[in-house]
Amino acid sequence: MFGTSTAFPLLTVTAAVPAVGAILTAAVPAARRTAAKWLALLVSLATLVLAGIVFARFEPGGERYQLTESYAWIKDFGVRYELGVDGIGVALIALTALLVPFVILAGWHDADPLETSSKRWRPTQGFFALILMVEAMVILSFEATDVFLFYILFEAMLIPMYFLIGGFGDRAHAGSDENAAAQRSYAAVKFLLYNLVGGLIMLAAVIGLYVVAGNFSLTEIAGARANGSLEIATSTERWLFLGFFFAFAVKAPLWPLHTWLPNAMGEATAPVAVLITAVVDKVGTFAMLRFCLGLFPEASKWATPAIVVLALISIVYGALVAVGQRDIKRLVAYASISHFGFIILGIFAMTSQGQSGATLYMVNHGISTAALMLVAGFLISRRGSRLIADYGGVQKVAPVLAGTFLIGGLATLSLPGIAPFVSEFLVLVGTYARYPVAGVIATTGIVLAALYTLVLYQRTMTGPVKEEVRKLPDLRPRELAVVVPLIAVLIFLGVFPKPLTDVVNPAVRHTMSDVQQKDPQPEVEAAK
Amino acid sequence: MNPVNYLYLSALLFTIGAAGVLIRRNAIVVFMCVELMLNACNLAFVTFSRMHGNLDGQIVAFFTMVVAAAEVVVGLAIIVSVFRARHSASVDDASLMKL
Amino acid sequence: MSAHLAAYATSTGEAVQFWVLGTVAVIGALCTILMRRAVHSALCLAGTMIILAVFYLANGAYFLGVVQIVVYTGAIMMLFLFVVMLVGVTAADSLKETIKGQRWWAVACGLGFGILLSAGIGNASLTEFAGLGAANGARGGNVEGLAALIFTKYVFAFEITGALLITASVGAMVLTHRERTERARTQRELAEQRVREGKHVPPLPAPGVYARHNAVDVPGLLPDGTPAELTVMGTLRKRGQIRDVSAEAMADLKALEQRSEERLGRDRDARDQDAFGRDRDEEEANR
Amino acid sequence: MENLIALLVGAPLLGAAVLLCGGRRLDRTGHWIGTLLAAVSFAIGLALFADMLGKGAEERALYQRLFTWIPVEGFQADIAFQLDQLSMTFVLLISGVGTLIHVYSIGYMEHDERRRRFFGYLNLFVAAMLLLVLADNYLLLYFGWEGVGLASYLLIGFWQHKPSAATAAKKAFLVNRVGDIGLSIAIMIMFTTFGTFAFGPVLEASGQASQGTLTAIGLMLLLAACGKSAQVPLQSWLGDAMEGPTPVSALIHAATMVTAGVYLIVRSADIFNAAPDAQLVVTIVGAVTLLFGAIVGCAKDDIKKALAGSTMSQIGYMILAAGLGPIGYVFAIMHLVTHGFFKAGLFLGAGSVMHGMNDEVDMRKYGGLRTYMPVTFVTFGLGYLAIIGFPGLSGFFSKDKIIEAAFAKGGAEGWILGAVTLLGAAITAYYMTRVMLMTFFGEKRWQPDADGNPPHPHESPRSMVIPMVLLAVGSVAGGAVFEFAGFVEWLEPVTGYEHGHPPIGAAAVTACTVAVMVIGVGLAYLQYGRRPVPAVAPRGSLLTRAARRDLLQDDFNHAVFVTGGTHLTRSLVYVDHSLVDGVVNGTAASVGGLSGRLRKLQNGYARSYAVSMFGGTAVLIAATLLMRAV
Repeated sequence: MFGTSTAFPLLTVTAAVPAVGAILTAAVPAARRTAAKWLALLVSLATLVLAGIVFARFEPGGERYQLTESYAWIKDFGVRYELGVDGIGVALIALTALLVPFVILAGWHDADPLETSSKRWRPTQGFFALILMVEAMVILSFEATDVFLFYILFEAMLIPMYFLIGGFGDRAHAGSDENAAAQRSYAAVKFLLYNLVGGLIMLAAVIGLYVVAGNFSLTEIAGARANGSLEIATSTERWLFLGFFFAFAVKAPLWPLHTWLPNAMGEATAPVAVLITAVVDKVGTFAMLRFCLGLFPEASKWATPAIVVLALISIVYGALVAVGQRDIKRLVAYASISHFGFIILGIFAMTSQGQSGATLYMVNHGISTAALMLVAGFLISRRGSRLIADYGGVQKVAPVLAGTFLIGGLATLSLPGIAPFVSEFLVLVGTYARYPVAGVIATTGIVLAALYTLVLYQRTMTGPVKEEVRKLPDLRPRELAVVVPLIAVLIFLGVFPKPLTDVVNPAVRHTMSDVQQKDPQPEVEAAK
Repeated sequence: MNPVNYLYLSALLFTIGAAGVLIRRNAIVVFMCVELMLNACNLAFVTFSRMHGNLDGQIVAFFTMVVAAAEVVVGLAIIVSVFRARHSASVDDASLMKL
Repeated sequence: MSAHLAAYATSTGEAVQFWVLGTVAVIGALCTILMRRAVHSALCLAGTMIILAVFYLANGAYFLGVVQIVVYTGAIMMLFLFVVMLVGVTAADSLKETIKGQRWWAVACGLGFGILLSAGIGNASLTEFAGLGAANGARGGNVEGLAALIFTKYVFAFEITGALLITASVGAMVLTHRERTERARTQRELAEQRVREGKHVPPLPAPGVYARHNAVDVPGLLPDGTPAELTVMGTLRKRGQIRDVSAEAMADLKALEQRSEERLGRDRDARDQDAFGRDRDEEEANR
Repeated sequence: MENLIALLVGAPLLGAAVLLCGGRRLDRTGHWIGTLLAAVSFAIGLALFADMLGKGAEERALYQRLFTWIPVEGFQADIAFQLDQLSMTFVLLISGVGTLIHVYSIGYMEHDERRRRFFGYLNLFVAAMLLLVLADNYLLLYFGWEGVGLASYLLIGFWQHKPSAATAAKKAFLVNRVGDIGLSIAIMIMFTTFGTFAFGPVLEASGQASQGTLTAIGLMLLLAACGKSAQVPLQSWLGDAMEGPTPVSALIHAATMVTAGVYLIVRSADIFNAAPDAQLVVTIVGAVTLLFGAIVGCAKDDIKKALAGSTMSQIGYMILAAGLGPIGYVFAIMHLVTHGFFKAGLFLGAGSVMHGMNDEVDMRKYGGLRTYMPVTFVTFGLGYLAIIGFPGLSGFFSKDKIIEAAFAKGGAEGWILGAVTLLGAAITAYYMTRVMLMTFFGEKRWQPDADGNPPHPHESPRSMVIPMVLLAVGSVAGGAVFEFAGFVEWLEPVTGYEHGHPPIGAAAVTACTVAVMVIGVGLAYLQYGRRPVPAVAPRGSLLTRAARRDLLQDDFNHAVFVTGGTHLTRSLVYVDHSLVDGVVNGTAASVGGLSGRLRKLQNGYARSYAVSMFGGTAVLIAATLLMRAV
């Protein structure tokens, strides 16, 4: 099915544009800092346009993987450069391409060299080049249908992320500069090690898969497994599944593999934190859907109970720990952990509601976290502190900032009418349909979410105005340009998610058939 | 008498040489021990050539000698220049591989 | 002993010879690694090599036997002796082990290695025993036989070894040759300098004149009985080859062992070491 | 005609969007826009009402389907509206009272620089509330449900600079969320049971589902209702919610939002009818809350909190009625509407009093105000008579019917419930009289406010007075109108109705009602009318002190949930840092130490390396020999 390639390699181009843009941006001379910024912004916008074309060219009714490309890469090992998108991939590519321009815009001044630094130093170029590089790799990993190719990207995107976290820390740091640098490098190394360990185990599994399957093509292996021409021993399948799942569970932090995320998000600048949690981590959950379920349906079903439990722990635990945080960004990080719990729960509930919900959740969580985190970043950059206790009464001096922050928070607690509600409710319903107890436990998450969000809002925005915040300016036009579109998208998707669901539903149907699962039927057939 | 004894002798000499290399600090003596080991090997070669009744073993021994000669020449020259540089011909002294 | 005999069988004579000379060879080897002074080691090694030469002959490798004597004992060992003279007795000759546990490890490994090697030889099935008669006889003699092989089968290897030898000798020259940076000062200039500096205006005292010896490496003694370094020629002094007043040598030794101690961080032993060195120093002085 | 339904929601929603996004340039005109759009919504409501009256009872329900909200495999949620008589009633109540309160707020919030935003929030609330009552499926209802929760959060915390207000807002939202768990779980059960959650199919099919399932759904819906309607055990937020501006208290926390729970139960009538156990729990909750609120209302000196207690108790009546099944649904709604009138009126009156008394809320610092603000006095008085069920006024009809229905439940339950409702009526009369006397009668106990300037009470501006008057009219006439215009027949097609026969006869019940009312008034008069009211609250009996503290409910919550939760989160943060993270860091540290020790072997001596080489060779030989041997 992969012999033919489309005339125009749209997917490759979509990924290549940011990659080339990254190189160009990096090449901009030191003096022309602003030029580099604009170049990066334009490139990301061009990528957005391309992603839009992909979204438009994708026919929901059509074949499972579309816009496919396939070229031989390493013949001896049957490694192919094989691209193709299903609905889930399309949605996530759209998400990535949508967020990166805002990330760049929000990080406009984050990488300006300090006065003390030398003239030859060019952090700005590097910063934006790295962001674009991450975008390219993430998009390509959403497109790759060759396990080996995916693995390469899965690992490669750690490198730019490592430099983004370790090299461009949050300037609003409690401790001294040395202290900040130390914590930053700690966070970066922690991020790298965690993900490398996961990747290593995945590599073993990839090789194992090659040994048993003889090639790396997702579609061929899945097809062969479906029509029974490829039998994998149960124990082997389970080991391979665990190998893959471990890596993905680290990337999309699942309790107890989550502790790298708070450090990384706390130390990185807000835009980079958004990049981590909203874009890069999605690769993990995406891969669970596409590879774990697609390649090892039996093992997935076998592991489901354990994973559901872990996901539930993530949901409740993450939310509770978030309540206890003193640092705004760490709070958002733990909230994300809780949300990833929901995503994983939805994936492994193995109902079409749950999986559609999980996919929507990936997109919505990306946008809502971006909104909340970026506004928080603006706030932090004004006051120069990440501690919640240092704020108070901001709503009085900067009402627009406070309002947008509140909307971001309401999105995080998944209020109806804002996108995350749709996905969260779908996940809950889908889970309840198969595991009622798990569904009920997960529902408590909505109260905890309200708790940490409102506590955060109350402590920072309301109450008497603190002396330090009395002078804070309200959102500037650039920042409005970042926040308003995100909020608009959130509300639109909250009321009319159809464009997204249309794309996602067929893919979910395919996944459900992969794992040979049927939705549980209602006990009473009500008149529709 | 079984000529295998020659082999045992060569093994013994070889071991002694090796032990010397490990024990002595003076580069020259170390070098001598190396020569001793080479000679032990030569003895083995010669014995084997006698056992198998062909001369190739002796040829190898011959080449060994030549190479040993070359090696000694260069090695001693190195020792001399090292000594000139550090006023000592101690192996420990000359080798600080540690950081 | 006769070549014919060696060619095909091992006579009792050879047995006797083996046992006697073999013992001597082993003793020589042991002495080589145990003698404190390099010169003695070299001599013991030479002895061992001569014995090996005899064994070659006994094994019917006449050419190699001769070559062994000529090249090894004649050339290589002499080269060693020259270098020993050049470098001289250095502190390195102390048999004191400085690396912790090195000696024990060495002995252990040596024993294990030897035993294993012997075991290997033992269980190797070395039953057939052709003898060299045919091989040597084929071209009418051992030398002819070797020649035939060298210049036909191994000719390339031979040529390459030649190249290797050339390179080695050139390399040796390059390594040892020292470029003279400044012009050697004439005797006149030296004299003028002495006068200018105002010390040792008269010529240096001769060695050992007022002492019991008159060898060049024995310093003359000052009235108070302390040795006068000045009386020994500079080269020897530099080498530390002042025989019984080997203060410099001891100093070197201490310095060296001090360095080693620091590297191993075992200062306490180092202190004992100093003490040891010092009192041996005194013995020699008294003797 | 049905295409107008969307406009009902759309108009105030538009207003909210315009006002909140409009920015400062709308500060001048904002409140007019808001009021206008609320009025538009009311006008459309009236139009639809007229149209509906024109039709026969059966085809009165209107449906409008806008678009599919969440289309997912097997899960279809539509943005679709259903306007039947029940919804119609609410639409008129919400948009009508809402509009009045918009008008009132124009005057009340005159001096607040964030008035535009206030009206934006009010519009948002009206829109969400209308969405709640117009939704044709539970998920959309949930949308509105959370929407009103948000609006109430924003409005309670409108004066965010006051920490108390911010805290109260947060508390309200959180407690409501606890209730929302119930609603969402109920929806999940419906989905897994019926495969849908649209009103029509679910309610039709509800008969076929198993008893347990229906009871579960019912209890979950009840939990939701408890959260939103401040019923025990989730009532604790309502008192604090009085931190919000008084119009908010009147609209949201008296007239409309807090009655959403009643709407939910009545809307799900079929489910409850099929689940008697759930119904029983509903009545119990209602009865408990009824007394709880009444007792709290007796002890509060803060006029708004006293009214809040009363609200709680009145909603208890409604819930109880709703729990009685077909004999009670109609009267629950009826009481809901009349209560909407008079309680809103009472709150507006209270607001007007506070307006005149520099925002003083302590009734012990009022007194003798009837001469200073006559209109407020009259309207408040009418509201007061209505709520205590003075014969002829609206409260009388609705409450009396509920008491009858309670008795009509039959059996021991009937007697108990009836007694409770009667007792509640007595207490209601008592505490409302207390409020009346302490506020408008007796000698002046005024005190200067914090800035030291003494209050000089005056009648409020016209924009505030008119709504009060209109509401007073409603609270006077409402009951009678419903009684004689056939409210029962109006709602019957939706909720179903069967006449309940109290064992002691309707007339007797009515007599008892009036009697207990008189007793309550009398007691209050003896206590507060005859003797002067102390300006400082006396220590009071144990019950009084408990009641002042909401019967220790908050203390319980604080002790259990707040303190416990704080400790839980603290310990979890610790665990996360030292245990989960500690394991990882520990591993890293141990690896580092091991490598450090191995590093010692590299001492830099060629000879020691040679030893290891030699040993290695020996080992190799040994290995080969072994292989040979094997």
